[in-house]
Amino acid sequence: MSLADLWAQHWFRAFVTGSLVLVFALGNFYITLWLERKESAWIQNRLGPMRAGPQGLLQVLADLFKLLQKEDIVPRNVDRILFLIAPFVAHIPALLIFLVVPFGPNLVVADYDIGIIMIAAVTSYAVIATFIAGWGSNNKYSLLGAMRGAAQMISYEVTLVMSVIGVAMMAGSLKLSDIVLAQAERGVLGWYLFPQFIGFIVYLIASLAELNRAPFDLMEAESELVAGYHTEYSGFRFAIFLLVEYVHMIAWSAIAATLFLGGWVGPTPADIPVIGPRLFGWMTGPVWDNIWGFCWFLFKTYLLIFIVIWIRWTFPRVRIDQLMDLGWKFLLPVSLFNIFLTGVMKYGWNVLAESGSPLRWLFWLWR
Amino acid sequence: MTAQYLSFGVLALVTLWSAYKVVTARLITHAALWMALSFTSVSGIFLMLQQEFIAALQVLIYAGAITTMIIFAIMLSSIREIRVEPQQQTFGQRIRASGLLAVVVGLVFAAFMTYVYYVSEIPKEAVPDPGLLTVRQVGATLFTRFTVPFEVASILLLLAMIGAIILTAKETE
Amino acid sequence: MEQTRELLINMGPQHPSTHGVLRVLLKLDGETITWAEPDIGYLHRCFEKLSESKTYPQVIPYTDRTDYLSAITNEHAFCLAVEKLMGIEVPERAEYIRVMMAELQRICSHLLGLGAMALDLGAVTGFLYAWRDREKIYSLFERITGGRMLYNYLRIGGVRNDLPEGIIGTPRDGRDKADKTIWGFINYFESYVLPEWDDLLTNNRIFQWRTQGVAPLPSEVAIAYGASGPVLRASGVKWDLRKNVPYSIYDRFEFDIPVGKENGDCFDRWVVRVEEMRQSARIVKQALQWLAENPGDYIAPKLPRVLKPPKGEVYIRYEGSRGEVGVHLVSDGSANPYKVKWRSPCFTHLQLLPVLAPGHKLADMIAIIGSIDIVLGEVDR
Amino acid sequence: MELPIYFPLGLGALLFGIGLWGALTRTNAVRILMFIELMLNGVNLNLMTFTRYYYPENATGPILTLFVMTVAAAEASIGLAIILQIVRNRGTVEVDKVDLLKG
Repeated sequence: MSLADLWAQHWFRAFVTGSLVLVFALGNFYITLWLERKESAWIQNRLGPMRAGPQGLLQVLADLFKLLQKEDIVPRNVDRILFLIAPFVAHIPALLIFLVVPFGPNLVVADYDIGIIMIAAVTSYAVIATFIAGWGSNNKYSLLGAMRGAAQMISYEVTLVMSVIGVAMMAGSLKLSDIVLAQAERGVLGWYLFPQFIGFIVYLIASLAELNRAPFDLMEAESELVAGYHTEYSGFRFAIFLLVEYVHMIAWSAIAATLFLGGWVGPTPADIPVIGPRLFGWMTGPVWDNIWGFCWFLFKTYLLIFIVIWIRWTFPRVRIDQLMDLGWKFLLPVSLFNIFLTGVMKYGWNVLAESGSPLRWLFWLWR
Repeated sequence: MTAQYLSFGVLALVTLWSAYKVVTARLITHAALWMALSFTSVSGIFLMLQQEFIAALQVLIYAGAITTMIIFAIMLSSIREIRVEPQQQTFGQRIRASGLLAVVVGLVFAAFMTYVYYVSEIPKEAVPDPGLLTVRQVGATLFTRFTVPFEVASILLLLAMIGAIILTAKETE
Repeated sequence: MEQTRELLINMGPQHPSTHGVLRVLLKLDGETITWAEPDIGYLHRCFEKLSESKTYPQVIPYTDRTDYLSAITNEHAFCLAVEKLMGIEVPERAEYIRVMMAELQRICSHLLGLGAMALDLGAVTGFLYAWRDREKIYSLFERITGGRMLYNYLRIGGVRNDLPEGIIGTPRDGRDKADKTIWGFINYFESYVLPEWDDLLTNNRIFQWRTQGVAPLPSEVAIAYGASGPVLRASGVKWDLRKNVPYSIYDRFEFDIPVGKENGDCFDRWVVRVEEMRQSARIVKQALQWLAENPGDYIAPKLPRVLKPPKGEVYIRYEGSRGEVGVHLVSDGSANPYKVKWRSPCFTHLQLLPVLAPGHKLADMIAIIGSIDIVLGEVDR
Repeated sequence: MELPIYFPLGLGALLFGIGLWGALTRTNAVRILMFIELMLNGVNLNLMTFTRYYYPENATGPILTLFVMTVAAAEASIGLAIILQIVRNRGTVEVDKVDLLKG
């Protein structure tokens, strides 16, 4: 059986692409963790890890190795099965999100027609995982953390989906690759960041809450709940929770990059005006397109990751009732208004573009 | 091909086993989690039936919203400590009687379905190569042919929301 | 009838935000606290009893270790008590050095208190900025006293040694000399650190959400519970022992008493502390001016080798970093004190927890603990 | 679909049966609510099966399922609210024990 035959097999393709996604997630987890430590150190007048490897590059490896070596403690009174499976359940949504993200023009694992809804759907499991971990630990702090987490994630999921609806309206599709293509047609100003600025801000805040990152890290708030739902975890199970947190962060940033910043769209060296085609003309074709697309995608993702880390080390934590107020009483109405605004503006452009009235430039961004 | 049978078989087994565990799990929290698993595998079957949209909604609404809601109710009312008491004889009898009932109902139901299938006018062969139903089509139908039911459904949801809030809000005296 | 079950949780003794080993028992209804009770004694070291078997100068290192974040002010209080008991005249220069050190220590202590409160509220960066600036004070203190945290610098009747050469600096010293000269630190502190705190936290919307309206303490309750220091002033009572009952040479300095708005919530306590740091910096500046103008080397009077105060007792009220430190000394005429009683502000403030906490959320609990700024070493003594 | 239609239909019927079994034997109100959800799931499965096998281009089936889900969500929220109220007033979730009309 040749490789091409093997590739035609569904199971083989699923296996290979799944493994690639896993490798991508783990590699970026490593980089993100290192970035977080260095960036927080930079913000806080410290150096951060410096000893293991140049600029502490191997520190994450050392830490993970340490965590893997540790004894896997299962406290006596926990709900044993739930306690043991919780990290793996938490793992599911974080990785599933990557299935629909277009990494490049043709680099999508499963280009679902329902991309955005699929993302929202798999996120539900994060709630369940939190609950399993918190309830299974049989610890009051864990339980409080799990309760907070479940309430928070359920509330913000609504806001998150609502903030993205505007993008779906603009692109006329829920498919992520379609959304990227719709942005690609219009250059930088066609990025949905500009017409959907409200949506982008709401998305950013809501995804922070969904990720349980500071200032919304209520369910593991170390100064209140010790460590929230993973108080009882140690060793590699704790490492998996850490991994999930960061993979989630990468995933949400990747989606934000796709939805608002144009995903893999970006100029390649061949697009440089005069010398581009002559010098870098050979860098075209499907393979090179994918490579450049992937680079742009990574760049945008890391830009957002950088912002997320920056926010974490700047703001204090909000309280649970303030969080709920913010979500339900402010962000949700704002995102609903954004949907309304998008509809009006799109309609306005459609009407005025035919008549050729100069007023249509007001609606140009929403064209 | 057998892949379809295999995947269906696995999903069906998971569905049925977890549904069975919902009935028999001793802790109500476990029952809720088994229920989530059951919903998930049903959504897998929806995927097999090429209904991505419904599969995603199944996960979103059932495994996400309803399970969480039930879990919250369990937590808030501290029912989690109530276990199924082992009422020795009556319980066993009830299980047997009701298990029989379940089988009977299931069989009658399946038989009825088959009957409907045979007497009805629908084509007996599955449509050979169906075009995939897109979200766009569903949405278009929903907002044209089913506008009134759609609005009624949203009013229902609104009423449910208001009702739940009124019922659970603490009375401020 | 409500039938929601209350959840009893143990906050501490091992908990990240109880500032030491405090255990607070909490009853929660959902996330709302219905009942709170502090349980203390995990850090009890018999300071008061131990002092009875030490001579008077030997007690000074122990006073360092009661409120270990504000060591100089404790030493100062104890020294003042002994001096009052014995009627010792303190050299003027020594007194100026003491006051300057005490005010620097107050800045240092408030920095940590505010930083820890910020950390409790989730702002890790504020905490590390506080450490960065404390580090500068510590390097100054290290050069002056030889110790970084527990100094044993004050002596009965004076101080151990004069200020080292060049530590005062000039008023033109800037940020680059912040950890070399006191003037440099003060200038750096006023021009850089305080605005930074304002930008990073005081004017931060989330921070204000978290603190404003949380655990208001009416002035009557504050007085009834014996609160003092920033906690009392935050409730709107203009009471500062340095002004109202002047001791030492505080009547020679110009400074204001910052007070909070009437309700005295966590935010007021925060603002009062920030303002107090500013006022302390003013006092330090005045002291530095005097010290630069009046050089000298008379910093401690000649005292007998064994101090034997006359029979009698004395009570000193001292405005420590966290509130009113009271030292009650009873002497039976021997070289050892007959009785040392230490009135600790933190102990008093901790008793406010059952009053402040109920009705607030669990997350507010740590804001409250942070805002009353307790040091468990002083609570348990 | 190569799979005979009996398979998913049978699965739906069995799911419905299990749900019914549970709903009839358990007295815990929350559990009964769960079984109702299971039964609705079985119904949904049937709907989707028929859609897929006979009317794959017709959006009516999915929309009907959508409505079933809506009703399920509404029912769950109201049901749970009522159960919470019962728990508060009676201190029990056993439907057997809630047999007094007066609250």
